[in-house]
Amino acid sequence: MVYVLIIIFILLAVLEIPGLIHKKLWGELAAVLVFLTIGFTLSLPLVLGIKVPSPNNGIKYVITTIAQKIGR
Amino acid sequence: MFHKTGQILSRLIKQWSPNKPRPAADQNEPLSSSIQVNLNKISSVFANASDLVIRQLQIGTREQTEAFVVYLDGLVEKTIVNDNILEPLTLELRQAQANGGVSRKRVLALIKKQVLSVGQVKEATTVQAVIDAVLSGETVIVIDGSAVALVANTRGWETRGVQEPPTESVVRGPREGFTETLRTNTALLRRKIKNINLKLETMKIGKQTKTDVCIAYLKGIVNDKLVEEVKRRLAEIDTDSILESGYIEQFIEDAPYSFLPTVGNTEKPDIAAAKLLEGRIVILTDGTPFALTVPYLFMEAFQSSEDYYSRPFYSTIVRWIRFTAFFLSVFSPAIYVALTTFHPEMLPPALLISMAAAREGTPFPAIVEALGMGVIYEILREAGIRLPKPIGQAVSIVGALVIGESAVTAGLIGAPMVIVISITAIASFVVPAISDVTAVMRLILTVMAGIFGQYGIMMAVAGILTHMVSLRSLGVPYLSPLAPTNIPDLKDVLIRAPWWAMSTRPRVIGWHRPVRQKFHLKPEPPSDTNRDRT
Amino acid sequence: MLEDGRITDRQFMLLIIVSRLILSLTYLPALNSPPENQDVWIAGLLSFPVHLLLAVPAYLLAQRFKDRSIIQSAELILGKTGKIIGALYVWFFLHMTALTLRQLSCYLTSVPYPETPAPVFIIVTALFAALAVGYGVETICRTGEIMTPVVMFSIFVVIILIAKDMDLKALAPMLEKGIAPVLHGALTIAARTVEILFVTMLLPYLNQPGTAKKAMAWGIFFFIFFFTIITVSIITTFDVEQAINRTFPFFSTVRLISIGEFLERIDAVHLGIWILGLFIKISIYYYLTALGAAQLFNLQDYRPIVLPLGTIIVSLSVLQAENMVELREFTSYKVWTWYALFFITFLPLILLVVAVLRRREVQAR
Amino acid sequence: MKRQLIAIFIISVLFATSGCWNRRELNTLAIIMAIGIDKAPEDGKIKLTTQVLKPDEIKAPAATGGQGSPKGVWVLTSTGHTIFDAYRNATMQSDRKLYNSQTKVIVISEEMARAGVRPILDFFDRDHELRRLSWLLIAKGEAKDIIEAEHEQEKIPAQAIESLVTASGATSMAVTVNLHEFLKMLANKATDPFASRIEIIAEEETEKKAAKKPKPEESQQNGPRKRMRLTGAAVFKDDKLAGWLNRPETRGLNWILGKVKSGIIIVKSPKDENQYVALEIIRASSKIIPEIRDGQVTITVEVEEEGNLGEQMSDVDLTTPEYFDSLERRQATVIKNEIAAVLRKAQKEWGTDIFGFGDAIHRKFPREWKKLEKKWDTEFSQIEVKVKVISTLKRFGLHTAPAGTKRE
Repeated sequence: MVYVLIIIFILLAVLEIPGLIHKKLWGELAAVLVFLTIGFTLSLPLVLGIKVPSPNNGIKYVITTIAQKIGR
Repeated sequence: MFHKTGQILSRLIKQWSPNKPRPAADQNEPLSSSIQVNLNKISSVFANASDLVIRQLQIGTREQTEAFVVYLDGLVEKTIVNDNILEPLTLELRQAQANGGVSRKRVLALIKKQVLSVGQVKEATTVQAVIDAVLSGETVIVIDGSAVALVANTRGWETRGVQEPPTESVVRGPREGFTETLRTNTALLRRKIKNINLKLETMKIGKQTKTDVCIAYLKGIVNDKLVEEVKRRLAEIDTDSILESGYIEQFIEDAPYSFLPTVGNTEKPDIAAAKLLEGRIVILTDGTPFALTVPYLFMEAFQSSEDYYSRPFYSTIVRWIRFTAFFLSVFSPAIYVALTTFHPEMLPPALLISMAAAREGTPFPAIVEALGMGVIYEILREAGIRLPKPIGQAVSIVGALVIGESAVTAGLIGAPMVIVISITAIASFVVPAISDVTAVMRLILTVMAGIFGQYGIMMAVAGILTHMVSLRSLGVPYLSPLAPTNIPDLKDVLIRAPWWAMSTRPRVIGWHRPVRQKFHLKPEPPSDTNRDRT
Repeated sequence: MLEDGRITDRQFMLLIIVSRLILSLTYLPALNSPPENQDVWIAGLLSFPVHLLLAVPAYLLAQRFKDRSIIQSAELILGKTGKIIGALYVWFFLHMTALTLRQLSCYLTSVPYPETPAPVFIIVTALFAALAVGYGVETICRTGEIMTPVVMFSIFVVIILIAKDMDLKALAPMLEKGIAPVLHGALTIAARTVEILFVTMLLPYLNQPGTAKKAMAWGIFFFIFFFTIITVSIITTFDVEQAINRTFPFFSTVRLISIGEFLERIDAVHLGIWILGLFIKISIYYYLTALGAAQLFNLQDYRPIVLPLGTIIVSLSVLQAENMVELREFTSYKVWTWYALFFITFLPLILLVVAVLRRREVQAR
Repeated sequence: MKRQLIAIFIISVLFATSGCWNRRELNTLAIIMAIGIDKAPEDGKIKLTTQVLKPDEIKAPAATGGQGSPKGVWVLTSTGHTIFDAYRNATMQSDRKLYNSQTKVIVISEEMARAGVRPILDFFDRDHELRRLSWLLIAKGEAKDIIEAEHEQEKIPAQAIESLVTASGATSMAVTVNLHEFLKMLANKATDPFASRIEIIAEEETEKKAAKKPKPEESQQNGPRKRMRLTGAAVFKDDKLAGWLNRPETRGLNWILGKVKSGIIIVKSPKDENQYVALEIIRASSKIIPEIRDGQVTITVEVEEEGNLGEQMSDVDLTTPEYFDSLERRQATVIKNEIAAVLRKAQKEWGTDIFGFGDAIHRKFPREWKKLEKKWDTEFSQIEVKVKVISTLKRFGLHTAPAGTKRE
């Protein structure tokens, strides 16, 4: 599965990057690289089976604590 | 505006005219005043052309002038050449000279104005012009001492008469169809629309074939930008040959990668005229009875000319039958596959029991059955089309027997699958204009249904739908008037409104002058007072 | 210009309807929000003014900066701090996309495809949505224009077919718990309408920006209309006790349809329409994510970042929640209402106040 | 171009990864038509009897002719700790996966029902395959016998049971309760549920002897042939079976609920007390009107009925105003008696509110209900129920005097 993931990301990079370099769209290139990196770091643990804490838990925590404080 | 367009057009035509890209000097050079030089040149250009006729003659009695007439045998009307060109040149000119006498210098004007009894006579000054004229079936008269040749229109070749087109036969409505001859086709259009605003601009496309292509539009109704766009696209075609309108279609269409056609075609002048009157542009190509129409919208496939000739109620029903047939033809194998392999719970109990009974003991999964039967069906269809009619029928009978009977009795496939494929096949003939589109859609949907069931179908629909709405035909959204929704235009899509209610042209196309007729044209029967009381 | 498509006010309205309505056809968390009894439909009706109230800051902000999305105008108003707010919005749209995808896959793996791994649906749907996003906002809106009437029509058909099983007595007694929980319910329903933010993002692309107010109000109105008849049909067929126990209330209702032995099991049709509607919702949020990110980074084209963003969306969607219980908990009124409210009303309000104080207007353009 | 590439990529990935996740060809499914639930002899286990469709037999009805009609179904029995467990255990006997979405009938044995049905029904509502539209029946005796019983007319006995239930409107002496309605009643705080009662009646020996062509194989193998019959209703107290209603009592229940569709009311002829008159019920409706006065709850049940004179066996012309009035009164009395019978049983014997009286009070008097709710179980037996029957006769058919009467 890890290999499939890597292949997918390489494929995406190959699809996107050459065109951007050709058109000299450096901003886009940076954005693409940043997003691909984030995507890869998020999906790699998922594929490896490592638990990643959901951002929802954090949001839930913040909201419930605020709600409790207001409720008091 | 139009004047400007004309200028642009003429400039464009000049650009395409084949002598420009060709640097060969000898062809562009003017005619010589020596007849011998001209004769040599022409006969050398046409070397090995066995159908070329060069008739040398001496005209006049007192001052005999050398001249020759040149034409291509088979492309000219022989009687015209004989009676109206050769005979006057040889006989009448002699008489004219006998009466008054003509100087050598004036002989050309005399011939042009008095002698030739042919409708259209032009002058040619270059060798290339002479060659082009001869190639297109005209007769060229070259006279000694004159650097100007006369070109008489004597075109006339064996043509197919105006017949009923086999692809679009009708029960009610005109039965004439376009022919392979451009001039006949333009005449057919002219006869439908007797209006000076019907513009027919001709250009030659194809370096080798030099095919005449004619852009027809109704000035004042058509969107001028569209005309310019069509001309621009045609001007960009730089190819060897245009043998059929399909060549042009593929050069000018908006979405070459799409399986959906963005250029329409028709074989019937009444349909072409109707499209013109809606503000569309018709492209006629010499050598084929198929005329292209742009812009082409998806919904046009569901409109048939007969809808407009018969009364609106049944036309509306028929239109919905076509929609139904389209959906059946696209969806039924996919739905069958999805239901039998993924969602049996969604079948009504009685149906499930009989389906299960039919599927019992068949060796292949439903998706294989569906795809296999689809392929076999396409093979049968293709075999039937290309063969002569009697053999074609035999093929379909054998096919029907083999597939319908034997395969089921042998237990190779389930009977429901045969029914599904038959429904699919028949339904796809209801909307013949896009039967190729339905085949592609069906394939996509069936494969997706085989992988994911209902979800796969819906995803495929989503993909196809987004693709369809993203398409444009010459800037007109392909799925209009559905999306973007144009409610007045739905009167000719979801229903077929009576003619008196169709007061506006399709707005996406004919926005330029939307009103087609007076409002309130609904016929009112005479009131009681006027009625004849007996 | 990042996007040169133009959308009509009708498309805008239908987009709001389908995007807000479509998840109510499955999850309908309103049944588990206060008042938690047969008065939910009254809460739905009462939510109309609440909706409008919540939409005011976003709408005024969008009107003030007609040519800018909220991400661009935040930057204009607050400078560098505005970037952070812009980033928050991009995150929110990203989160919405991921969450919606997750909800789609959760339903699909609960009912028709229990054995298929959920990420498959997430990935496939995201890929097809990426296709639509690549085509641009015009295409998404036009697809919505075709699909939304179908969705609305299908709801009507379902209501008509289920009518014989409905028992209107189940709606009595009205206002059993008094008006306060009903108003709370109205707030939770209104706070789920993240579609209010469409006006801040899509107003620059409306071909008649002046009609946005009307289109939005009508969109919300139609949503509430359908929401009400959906909740009424669920409550009257199941009774309150059973209705609030349903995981997928409206689907359970559709599954009950049985007319004369042959017109039954039409949930396949409904499922199909639901998937298409949800596809539009996912596409538009995906599009807003891509557009917002492109605006945040001042890119010239959002298309190159669609697929890279997709990888984030897919993985975020997968790690959204461990299981369905967590997902339900997060989308319940206790959490989601305040989270959404923060973005729908609170942030636009702050931006608006600052903009008014600093007198930043369209002059910058 | 890029898009095309991506599309090709997607499709190839799909092809590669699409195992057979949810693939199930129709010929790999064992389609269940009916389920019977019994207590297993082992302690605490459940015995599940399923009626599975045999598509092959349905397919070729005439092919196997000569050996009598082949059975269209196959009956499988398995046990398990829960229903789901028992299902999966059944798969060990069947080569195909048991498939639940077409289940038309769920039969629960008396023993099981007395122990409580809530634990059993959870699976049927939770599982996505089953719909809440299956008919729920309580067997007097073993559910297995019902599932195994054959039917002469239908190849699939489950379809026969379904037809029995749906056709019961002709007498209105049975209730038609599907899972959905049952669960609705079960979930309601005030209302207690009821369900159809089904039992096996053995075909009488004499009847069998009288048959001219005995079918040797079947009669020898199976012993006396079994038939199923709907015989009233099963009444629950919460989720536990409290008792049975016989057929007239069931119609009494239907009168109160306004669910009487059709049926025959037998009264004695007003002229000749030894002869019967059959009155056909054309339509009926009911209203439950709760009233609370000084904390005292009264329920008024208003039944409106309209009937026709369908048959009479006495030899007088009953189509006179006097006789007709008297017939109407007798009709009303029969209805009242039926209602009174069921009310007595429900209120006094079992104390189960199967009529939805509590619900009616809840809807009309939500404030008072809050106090009443907790003690409703005891309160229900105490409340006064007034029955008002407005019963009319409208038509008398195609002739007036009895058939073949000589004119004097």
